[in-house]
Formats: sequence, C-alpha cells, structure tokens
Amino acid sequence: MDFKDSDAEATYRAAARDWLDANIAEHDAGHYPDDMAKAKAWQARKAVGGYACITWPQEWGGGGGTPIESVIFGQEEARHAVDGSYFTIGLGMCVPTVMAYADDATKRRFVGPAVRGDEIWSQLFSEPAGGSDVAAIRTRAVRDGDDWVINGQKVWTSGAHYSDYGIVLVRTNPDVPKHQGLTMFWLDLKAPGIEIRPIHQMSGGSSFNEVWFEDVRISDAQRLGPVDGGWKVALFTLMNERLAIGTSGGVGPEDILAFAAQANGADGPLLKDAAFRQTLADWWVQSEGLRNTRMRTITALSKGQVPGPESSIGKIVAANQLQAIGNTAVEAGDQYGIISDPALAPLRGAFHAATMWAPGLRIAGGTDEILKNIIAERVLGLPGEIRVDKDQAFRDLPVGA
Amino acid sequence: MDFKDSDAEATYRAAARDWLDANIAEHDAGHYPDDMAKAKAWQARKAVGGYACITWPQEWGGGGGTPIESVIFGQEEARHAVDGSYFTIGLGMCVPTVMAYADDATKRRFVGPAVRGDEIWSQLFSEPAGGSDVAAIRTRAVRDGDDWVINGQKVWTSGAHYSDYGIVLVRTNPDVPKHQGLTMFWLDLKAPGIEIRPIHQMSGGSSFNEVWFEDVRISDAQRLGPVDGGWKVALFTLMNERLAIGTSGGVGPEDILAFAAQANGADGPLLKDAAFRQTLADWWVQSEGLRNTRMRTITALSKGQVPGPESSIGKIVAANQLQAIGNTAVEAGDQYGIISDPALAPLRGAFHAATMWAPGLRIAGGTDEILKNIIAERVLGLPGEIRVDKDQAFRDLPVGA
Amino acid sequence: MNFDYSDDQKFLKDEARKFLGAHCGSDRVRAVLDDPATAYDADLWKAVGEQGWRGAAIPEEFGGLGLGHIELCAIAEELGRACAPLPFASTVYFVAEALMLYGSDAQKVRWLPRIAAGDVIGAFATSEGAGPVTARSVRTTVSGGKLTGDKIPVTDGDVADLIIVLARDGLYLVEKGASITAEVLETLDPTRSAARLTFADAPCEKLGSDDGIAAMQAVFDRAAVLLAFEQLGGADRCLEMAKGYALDRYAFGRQIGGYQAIKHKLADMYVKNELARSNAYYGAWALNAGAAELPLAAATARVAASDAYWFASKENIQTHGGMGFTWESDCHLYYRRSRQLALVAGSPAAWRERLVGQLEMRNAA
Amino acid sequence: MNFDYSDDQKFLKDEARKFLGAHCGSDRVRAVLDDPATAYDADLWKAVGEQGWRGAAIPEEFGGLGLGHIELCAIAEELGRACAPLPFASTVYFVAEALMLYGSDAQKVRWLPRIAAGDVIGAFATSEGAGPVTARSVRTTVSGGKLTGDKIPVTDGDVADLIIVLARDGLYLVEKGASITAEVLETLDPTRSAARLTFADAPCEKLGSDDGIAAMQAVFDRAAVLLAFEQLGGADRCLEMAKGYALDRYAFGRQIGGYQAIKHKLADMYVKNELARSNAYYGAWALNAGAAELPLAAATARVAASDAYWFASKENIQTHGGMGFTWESDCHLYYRRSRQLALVAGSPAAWRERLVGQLEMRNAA
Repeated sequence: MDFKDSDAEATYRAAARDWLDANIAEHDAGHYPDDMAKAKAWQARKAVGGYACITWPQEWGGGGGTPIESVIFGQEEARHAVDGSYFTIGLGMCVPTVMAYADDATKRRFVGPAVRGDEIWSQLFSEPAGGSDVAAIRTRAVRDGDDWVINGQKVWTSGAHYSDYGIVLVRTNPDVPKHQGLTMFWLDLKAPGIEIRPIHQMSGGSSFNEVWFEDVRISDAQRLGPVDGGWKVALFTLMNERLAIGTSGGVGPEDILAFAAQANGADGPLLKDAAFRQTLADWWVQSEGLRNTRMRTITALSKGQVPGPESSIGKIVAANQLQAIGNTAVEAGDQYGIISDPALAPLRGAFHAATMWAPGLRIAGGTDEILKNIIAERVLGLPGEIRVDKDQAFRDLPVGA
Repeated sequence: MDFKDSDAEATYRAAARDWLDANIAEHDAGHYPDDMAKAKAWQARKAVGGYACITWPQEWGGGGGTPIESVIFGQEEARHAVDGSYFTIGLGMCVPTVMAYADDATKRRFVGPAVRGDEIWSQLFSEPAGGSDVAAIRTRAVRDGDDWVINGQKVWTSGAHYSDYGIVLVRTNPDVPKHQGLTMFWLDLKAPGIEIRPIHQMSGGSSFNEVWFEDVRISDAQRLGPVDGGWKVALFTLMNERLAIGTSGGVGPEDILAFAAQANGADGPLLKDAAFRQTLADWWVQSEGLRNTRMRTITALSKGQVPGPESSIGKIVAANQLQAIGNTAVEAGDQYGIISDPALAPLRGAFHAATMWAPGLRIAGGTDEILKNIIAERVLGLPGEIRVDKDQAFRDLPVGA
Repeated sequence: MNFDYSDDQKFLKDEARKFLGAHCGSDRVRAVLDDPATAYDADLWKAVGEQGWRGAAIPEEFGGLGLGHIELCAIAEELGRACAPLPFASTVYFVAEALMLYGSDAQKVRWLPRIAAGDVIGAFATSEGAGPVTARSVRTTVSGGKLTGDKIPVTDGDVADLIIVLARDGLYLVEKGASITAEVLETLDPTRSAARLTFADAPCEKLGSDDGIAAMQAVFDRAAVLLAFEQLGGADRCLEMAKGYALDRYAFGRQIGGYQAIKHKLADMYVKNELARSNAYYGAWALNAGAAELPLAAATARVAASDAYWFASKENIQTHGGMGFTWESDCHLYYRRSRQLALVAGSPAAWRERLVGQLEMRNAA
Repeated sequence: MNFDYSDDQKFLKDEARKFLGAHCGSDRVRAVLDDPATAYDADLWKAVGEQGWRGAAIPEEFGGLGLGHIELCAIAEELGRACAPLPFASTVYFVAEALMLYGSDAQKVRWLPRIAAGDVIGAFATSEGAGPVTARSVRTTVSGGKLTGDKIPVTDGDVADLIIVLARDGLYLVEKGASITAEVLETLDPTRSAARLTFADAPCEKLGSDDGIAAMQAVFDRAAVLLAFEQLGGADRCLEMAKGYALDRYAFGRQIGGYQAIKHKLADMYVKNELARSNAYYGAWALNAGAAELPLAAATARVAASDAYWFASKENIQTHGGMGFTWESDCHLYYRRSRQLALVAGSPAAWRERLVGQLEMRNAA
C-alpha cells in the first residue's frame, strides 16, 4: 500500500505539470464550463502535446502511454479549471467503437479530428421504450439498396445538440429475439431527417435530448459490425462506459462540512450538532471509500488489469449521497431552506441544485436497481433475472400501455 | 376519530374490568410466563366467564361476542400480567381450522377442551426445504386401507413439546404440481412414531422444535378437507394467522428512553445526545404508527370488516426496530456494551436479548422479504413472482444441494 | 371507538376529491409553476372559497361551517393529493388557527368571517433567516404600536392581506400596507409563493400573550397536524403514480412492477404511508378533542408525514426512471411540494427534537 | 503507486488463510463458544505463535519478524475471516502497539520479545463501566508505584500476563499477580474472553506520558486499523456464506439468489464491504507509513468496517432464513463477533464523533 509514484511515474508527472503550467497559462485558465470553443482549443493543444487520449497509439493521435500515466495527467489537469466533458462520451465510448469496428478509411477520417476536439460525438442507444432494457430498441433501419433508411426516436442523448457525429443502435430485424435483430451505424447528426430536441429536466436544465429520425438515409458503409450483430458492438461500447465513469460532481462531504461550520443550528453552529456529526461521518466514510476504491482501480489499471463491473458501486453510492447531502443542507435551513435563489441560498444554491439533480443521477447511466443487478450477477455470480423475452420474436413482446 | 367507547362498549368494558378484578385476585396475579398449569387454570376460568374465545359461538364454549369486545377484553386483561401465549396458535389457527373442516363428532370432542385450555394445539406446516415456500412439503402420507402412514420431518413447530394435538400438512401426491398434492390432518402429538426435538436457537433458548414422523399411522377420519385439497385448508389456517399476530414483545422506545435518561454518553446522559434523540424520535414515530394502525384495524373489525394483509406491516417494522433498539443500547455502552450478564447489563439484559432474538423475529412467521411481497402483491396489486414451479410435478422440481 | 373518518366525513372527502379532480388537474398546478408572476391559482382559490372549505373548522358564530378539525383534515388530505397551488395552509392552518387560539373576540369577529368568506389571504411570518426560529433569532420589535423587522421567508407573504408576525414580545397582526415591502423569493417549489417581508414601522395589533415563541409553537402544533394530512395526501398520490407506472411500463418483456426491487420499494412506501396515516389520525383526534396530547401527537404526525412524503416523492421519480426526471412528468411537482411542506412549519429534525422534548416533559410529570 | 497488497504480502495472506483453514475451522470456534471455562483456543494460540504472526510488526531487534504493519493487516484480515477465538488483538494490536509507541527501551526489551515468542498474553484495560472512556470516567489511581482501581470489561483480562491499565495520570504496565482479582464476564461473544479486573495496590510501571487519555487514543488509532481488517475479513466471510446459501437454497422452484430482494441485499453487502476494504487499505498505509493522517484514516477505516460487518452479519442470518437463526448454523458466530469487534476499541458512534473532530482540527489548521 503505497501512494508514492514510482520513479518513472514521478518523471511523467513532473513533465505533465511543467507542460500544464506552460500551456494552461497561454490557453486562458479559468472556469469555462459552457464555452465549447475554449474546450476545443484546449483539446487541440493537448493533442499536440500528446496528452489527448494518452493511452491510444500515437499513429491515431494518442499519446502511446499507460493507463497510470493517463490517471496522473488527469490528476494534474484537475488542479486547473478546465472542462473536458464535451469529449467524454465521444472519446470514451463512441470513437473506440469506431476504431474497433470501422474500416481503415473511416478511422483515418474520424479518429484524428475527434482526438483533436475538432469533432464531437454522441451515443444514441436509449429509447423511450428501452431505458434500463437497452436492447428494447424500436428505431427501425430498413435496407434500401446500398443504403439504410432510419425511422424512430432516441432519447436521453447527452450533448446531441452540440455534437457532429454519433453512433446509433437500430433494429434491423423484428422477427428474431430482441438481441439478435440490432445493427450499429455511425452517422452525421446534421443529416436530413434528424431533429434534435432538448429534454426539459425537472431540475430545470437540458443536458439531454430527444433525437427523432424521419427517413434518414445512410450508407451501408457506415455500418459498424455485421447486420443484426449490433448487440455485441453495443456491449463493447458500454464496457467502455464503465471506464469513462467519473465522479458525480456536485456537492460532497467537504462542502457540507464547510457549510455546517457557519450554519445556524437550534443551539449554535450546525457542525456542533451531534446528530449532524454522525451523519457527516458516514458521508465522509462513503466518499473516502469511493476515493480509495478509485485508487485500487488505478492500481489494477497500472498492472494491466481491466476494471470490471465493480466500478458500478461508485455511482450508486455517490448519487444517493448527493441526494442526502443536498436535502440535509436544505432541511438544515429550517423554513429558510426552501429558498433556492443562488443569491440567498448557501454555496450559491449548490445544495438545492444537488437536491434537484440527484434524482437524475440515480437513473442516468443505469439506475440504482440495474447497477445492483449488475453487481449481484456479474460480480457475485448470482442468477440472472428470469427472461421471458429471450426466445420470443421482438415484435411479439408485450409492451406497456 | 374518536377513542371513546360507545355506550355498549363502555358497559362491556366495565363488566370485564369487574370480572377481571374479582377473578385475577383469586387466580393469583403476577408474572408466570413459564407456568403452564397456571396458564391453563386461567384459561379455564375465562371460559367459565365467557371470556375465552369471545367471538366464538356460545355452543362451542365461546363468548358469542363481537370482535371489538374481544379487543376490549384483551386491553383490560393486558393490565394484568397473565400469559395466554400457550393457546395463541391453537385457538387462533388450529382449532378454527378443525371447526371449519372436521365432522361434528370431532368438533365436539376437541373444541371445548381447547377453549378451556385443557388441551393445547400446534401447527405443523414448515419443513426444512420449505420455509418461505410453505407448499414445498416433502413429508409424505401414504394411504393404507382406512389409515394413512406419515413419514418425514417438520420444523419450526412452536410449542410442540407442550402440545397435545396438532394439524399437519403432508404430501399425498408428488406427481402433480406442488399445491395440488397436499392434504391436511389433525393428529395426536403423543402418537407412536412422533419424535419432538427442541431447536437450539442462536439466541440460546428453544422456542421451536423439529418434529420427526416415522411410520406414524393415523385414521382417514382425521383428515381435514379433501384428499389432495390441503392447500386450500392451509390458506384458511394462514389467513387466521394474520389475525393472531400480536406485538413483538421485547424492548421498545419507552424502554430505551428510560435507559437513555440514566445511561452515560460522552458528555452527560445519552438522552441529551442530539443524535440519539433523532433516532429515538423515529422509533417513537414507528411504534406510535403501529399502535395507531392497530386502532384502525380494531375499528375495521368493529364494523364487521376482515383485516387484510395490511397487518403484515406490523412485524416488518417491529422486528427491524427491535434489532435496532437492542443494538443501539448495546453500542451505547461503548466497551461495556458487550456485557450481556443480566446482573450487569441494563434492564436485566433485555437489550442484549433483543439483539439476539430480533434476527429470528425478522424470519419467523414470514421473512421481511416475504411480507413485502405480500404487501406488494395482495395490497398493491403488483404482479406475482414468475413461478417456474406452477405446472411441474412436485417430484420434478429442482432442489438445493 | 371509531378510529376512522365518519361516513359524513368520508362523503365530504370524496366530494373534495371529485371537486379537485375537476378543478385542480396537474395542468393547473403547472400553470402556477411555469409563470413566475403567478403566486397561486386565483380561480381555484375562488372556487374553493365557494365550497366553504376555508371555514370548515371556524365556528358558525364567526362565519364558518363549524364542522370541526377532522373535516378540515379530510380536506387537507385532498388538497395535498392534488398538490393544490393555493395559500390555503397559510390562511387556514396558520392564521385562522392562530386567531381562534389567541384572538380577542373583537379580532375574531373582525377577521374570521372574512377568512371564511374568502376575502382574506393570511400569512404567518416567523423566520428571519437560516436555521430554526428561536428566542435568540427573533429581532423584530414593536414600539409604539409599530412593528419593524425583516422576515424571510414568509409563505404567501407577497399576496397576504393579513400577516401574523412573530416579534420579540409576542405575535402581532399586521395588515397589508405601505409600510411593508415584499420581495418574491425563488424557491424549490414555485407552485407555492414565498417572499421576504420588510416591515418599517408597520401598524400592528397584539395577538395573545407576551410569549411569542410559545404562541408560535402552539400554532405550529395545530398546523402540523393539518399539514400532515396534506403530506399524507401527496405521499399516497406518489404511491399511486408509482404503482400505475410500474404496471404500465415493461422492461425485458415484463411489467417493471413484477421485479422485487420495485415491489419492495413500493411496499416500503406503503408501510411509511400507513404509519403516517395512523399517526395523522391520532393527531387529528388530539387537535379536534383539544387533548393535552396534542404537542406530542402533532410532532409524531409531522415527523411521520414528512418522512413518508420525502421517501414516496423521491422513489416515485426513481420508479419512473428517466421519464420521472423530465419536466413534463408530474413526479417533480410532488418532490418539490414535499420539500415545501416539510419546511414550512420547521424542519423534520427540529420536530424530532421537539418530540423527544415532549417525551421528557411527560416523563418528568 | 500501488494501492494493494504486494505479491509477498499476498503470499503471506494466502498462507495464513490456508493455515487457518486447516487449524481454525468453525468447530474450533464452537469449542470455545460452548465451554464457558475456555477463554481461548490454546492449541491454536500456540500454533499461531509458531507462525510468528504475533511478531509480524515487531522489529527484529525486539524478537519480531520486522515485516511491517501491512503484513499484520493481512494476517488480521484472515483471523477475522476465521473468527479465530484468540487473544491476538489484545496482545498484538493493543499491548504490543502500546509498547512500541510508548515503551522505554527497557520495557520494549523486556516485553516485546516475549510477546513475539508467544509467552505473554496481553490485555488493555481502559473502561470502568458503561459509556465512553473519558478523563472523567477514569477513577483508577496510582500511588507509590501501586495501582488501585476497577476495570470492566477487560478483553482477555482473565488470561492476561501483562495488562496495560489506564489510570488518571497515564498508562501503566501491570503484571499478573495476587493483587489482581479477575471475574469472568458473560458477553455477547463467548468466543472472546472478557473479565472485570479489580486492582488493589498492584505493583505497576509507568508507560509513556502523563496524558493517559491521549495515549489510549493513540493506541486505539493503531488498533482500529488492525481491527478494521479483522472486521473486513469477517464481513467478507458473511457475504461468502450468504452467497453460498443463496445459490444452494431453492424456494418456489428457484434458487433464492435469483430473487432481487436477495440479489440487492448481497449487492448492498458487497458495496459496504468494498468501501470498508478501500478505507482499511488507506488506514493500513497511514499506520505503516506513520502518516499524520492516521487518526482520521483510522476513524474512517473503523467506522466503515464496523458498519459493513454489522450489516453483513445480520443480513447473512436473514438470507439463511430459519436455518440462520439456529445455534448449529455458523451465522451467529459472526454476528456475535461483529458486536465484540465493534465495541472493543470504543463504539462506532464514538468513532464517528472522533472522525468529525479530526476534520475540524484539520480545517482549523
């Protein structure tokens, strides 16, 4: 158990730090979560420095480095307020799928621009009828000569409104069981017939979109993997999702600790309330547990192991904690707690925002319930659910009202 | 919403109180949980007074009264320390089944002695392979002329060691699906071939028994209901179980409140610890909720309604609270908390006993999980579990290692 | 003994449900949610006035229906179920109750009939900032019949005609007027209005004793029972929504309500709601009977109801999955309201503390 | 960076597991459980001594193996997993650690080699009754080199050769002798021994400074990390047992492990155990590196491990159903041990309080 870098790691870290100091300054440090142009410029600069996609081969614009180097750079980059979230899904999930399944010409066309941040990618899997049940896809693609014609609707598509390309999973055969009739394609999100509509969330914002397809025509050359063999491709993509999972963001134990030190309890600062202290300790223990679990994951990565579904525990714990911390701080205000105005609420309304955002975090990317199933089945080896839909043709499956 | 008795109820209560005052004194008041002779004498006295089985017809030795009268008498009797637990299962579940399914001669033979406490009854349903899954019964009864011969094993039989008779559910046909091959009988627990062995519980005591059957011969006249029609009879018995469910016993919020007023916290009495107070409030709210739910149940009874599976909520809440209260008091002792010696532990070790007993209460009479299924399915109308065993012959069902 | 609504009360409750079903669909709630300029649904407020609900517990001599508090509880349950965007609680549970508890005959005669008739919206102004209201936190003072202070938040303060204000030496009646400045606040539940009210030498009239904190708490005890019924109605509606969705929605070829994770989640909701209902009934009895148990019963009812509504509203969203997180789903209306109701008479933690305090007093007696 | 056991440590851990698998089956644990006259498994204690485990973290100059604390953590994890009925914690985590932390060279030379060799059982006597140990709760005094006081409970106090006693002005070494009376106590975990020790003018020797409470806490911090590994081992074993039973047991024609209620219960166990493991590793690093973070890391590890073991041990019984409630099932051995380990160095609530206190100190610094 050792937190110290090896000599090689220390050298890499020092170089990364020097490079960041030199380049961040030039680039315009500071917080710019909604400035895509700046995010793209920074991504391009990282690509030049070999710090974009550190573990990818250099021939594809990557850094040719190790997973641990990627982690080290991430740690150092996190000391500066830069926002790479525009590229997470594309570089974490979509482009790896393109690299694994597309022909060389396609790869040459798309990988470089994606690494440099010139083009942003989205993942289009979820549908209204298939949230947890990803394979319950109804969006149809019908063959027409060398083309396919797509009709249907995707939903919960993060970043579709600012993305250039996407990978899309569609049903090409409804007469076989549902996992057997799916096919994966890449496509241009600016293509005719595609309409992108933001989803108004209960928390007020719109991080997600609905994407409607009306007679969208794409070439068979855009296919990734075999016809009706898309589920295997999707599993490849989703496996990479786990590796891309970050922290929950939002407020944590340190935030509510700072808040409680100055917040009024009935009898002095909230931080002196024994009940609050017991709860705070539990949150701290959870957060530290997740932080230290990530250390174990990084250790496994550094040894060349592939982290498994264990990482599912992170979101379950973090999302529920986020909801509890947000609401506890809200309730600590007593009557005043209802006020969410950032000018009046503690931490510019961050606890209130957490209370409204956490319900979404408990659902997005796998609900609490699905993630527990994954742990139970894939980590602990307990039996899978009884699948009534396994052997039936997709078109015969029962659906809701 | 009114707690006051109606005029008729008040009259009944006054009479019951007078009768209790007059008879308890003679009978020898005081706590005698393990004195069966005294419990039987008291039951006999109640029968004479019309207070045993208050809602049963007078021709069967009952009181010919209403459910609300039964509740009123129970409230008044609870003010005295008498123990009726020997008769709960027999009068609450077994004898009602006998009354519903036996012939007149059998009823005349058994009902009166049971009401008077002369004879005690046990219920023999559970088996090692069928706890939650009551119908998974392997104890076989094979027809032999006018008799049946029983072989097998029952388990978790409360009070078998002091009971005279029992009702037993056995498998008479393994070639049909499991609910269709069961038959119910009554039997003499002193019959040859029956061996009763106490189960040593993790809590130390032995409230339950294993009952072994080796070539136990009984007459077909002891059959309750049709051959292979026992499951319906069992459902009748189990429906009565819900009505017989009482309180959990053991320690409650009032006990830990009294304890906390004098227990040492880090900084004064435990009762002044804000964290303890928050938790205590939640227990109080649960306990009051259960108490007031019973009031609602009594109201429904008094209107002639039959309480449904709603009463399942009582044991889930009470059993988990018992475990939490027990353990919280144990932990409040800090290092000292490990000491369970009744001479040293608070409340003569009651919190420690609760900690060791509560795990059993969470299982006996339906686990937390089974009770939640009952609420979900029978109260809320959610779908039942997928039953892979519904249509298979019992002998073909998969079983554990 | 009858620990249930009477048949008459059940009839009233059924009628209220029908009325709100017709006049307070979620479209009406959303109209208030979506328009920051709208504090409440004025048409519904008027219609509710015509039903006489505001005067259900106000004696006939003061222009009410004189039915009693159980009837008001039944109405509250339905208002909570409908998530009604109205200043009903402020006006009826807080202000009318405060007047009935502490008002002089003259004050009652002046105000109660107007509340019952629907001419007056009330607000109860106690908080002056973050944290529980205590003797130390109150800085509002009265001098020469004029009240000066800063109250934040005041639910329905921006639309109130009559405000009962907690000052250092008691409760005061203050009428809407030029000496009061209202600033509307952004809150977690935009379907209910809240404001910061600044009083600058506002003419006022004393209500009841000099012990303002005790008087406030006595009003809170009464409001807590009534709010518990609103919370219960909301929590029950959440369970119903979750159950409906669980039956309608299929995943992996099965209704999601067939999966134990969902079944047990909904069973947990049911258990919490039933405990809350039973405790609310007991609170209703104590309120209606003027029982000495009211402070303990009110705390018990409020803690149970706040817990049940929070759980039901958040797990209702979870049951709905992604759909539950959208603005178009009604789930968040209840989630928001559960926060509003949990805080408007003081936080659940403060009520737990009060509950144990009551147990201590009882045991010391 | 390497946040895992090294290969050598893994080898040691595997060997320990094999050794305990062969020498510490549940029959051995039950032998101690069932016989009130047996304080620990003497044969196993001897065999463990031969493995050198007691000296794993004791420097070679004092007769130990000088491996380090990570190695001792690995051994602790396996001892916890086996539910070993031994005075290992008292002797090694408390007494040996206290000597290494506060002992003079003479004291170390005298005692550590004998502990490493297995000739000495230790006990750490701090509690004098119900409730947390504080400066106020300690009444034991030393006068003229003689110690007088009443300690209850003292884990392994009845079999200890060397007792470290908290008195008002510091920690003291006391050897077994005629001036000590031991009364064996009935506890929730009869597989671990505990006694009331009454000291009447017992000869003693000062250990370390005059601030006894601070010294006790420093020892507790070190023990807490080691205990966390025992707890983690036990919790992991519970999950394993629950999983095994869930796969073997059929209800309604299916393995019970196929029902979501059981699946999610076991997933919850897994989550708690993994968080506990990660926090224990961090504690091990802090302990081994002598890091300033130790008090916070120890509190974090202990709270996580206590929580995980309680949950795993009680839900393991629940997963086993009726069978889990029998004496013959091993489930209750772990349930009992989870209580013993959660309390032996102070309760989880006290550690949560200490954790937040450490955060306050850190933020004030």
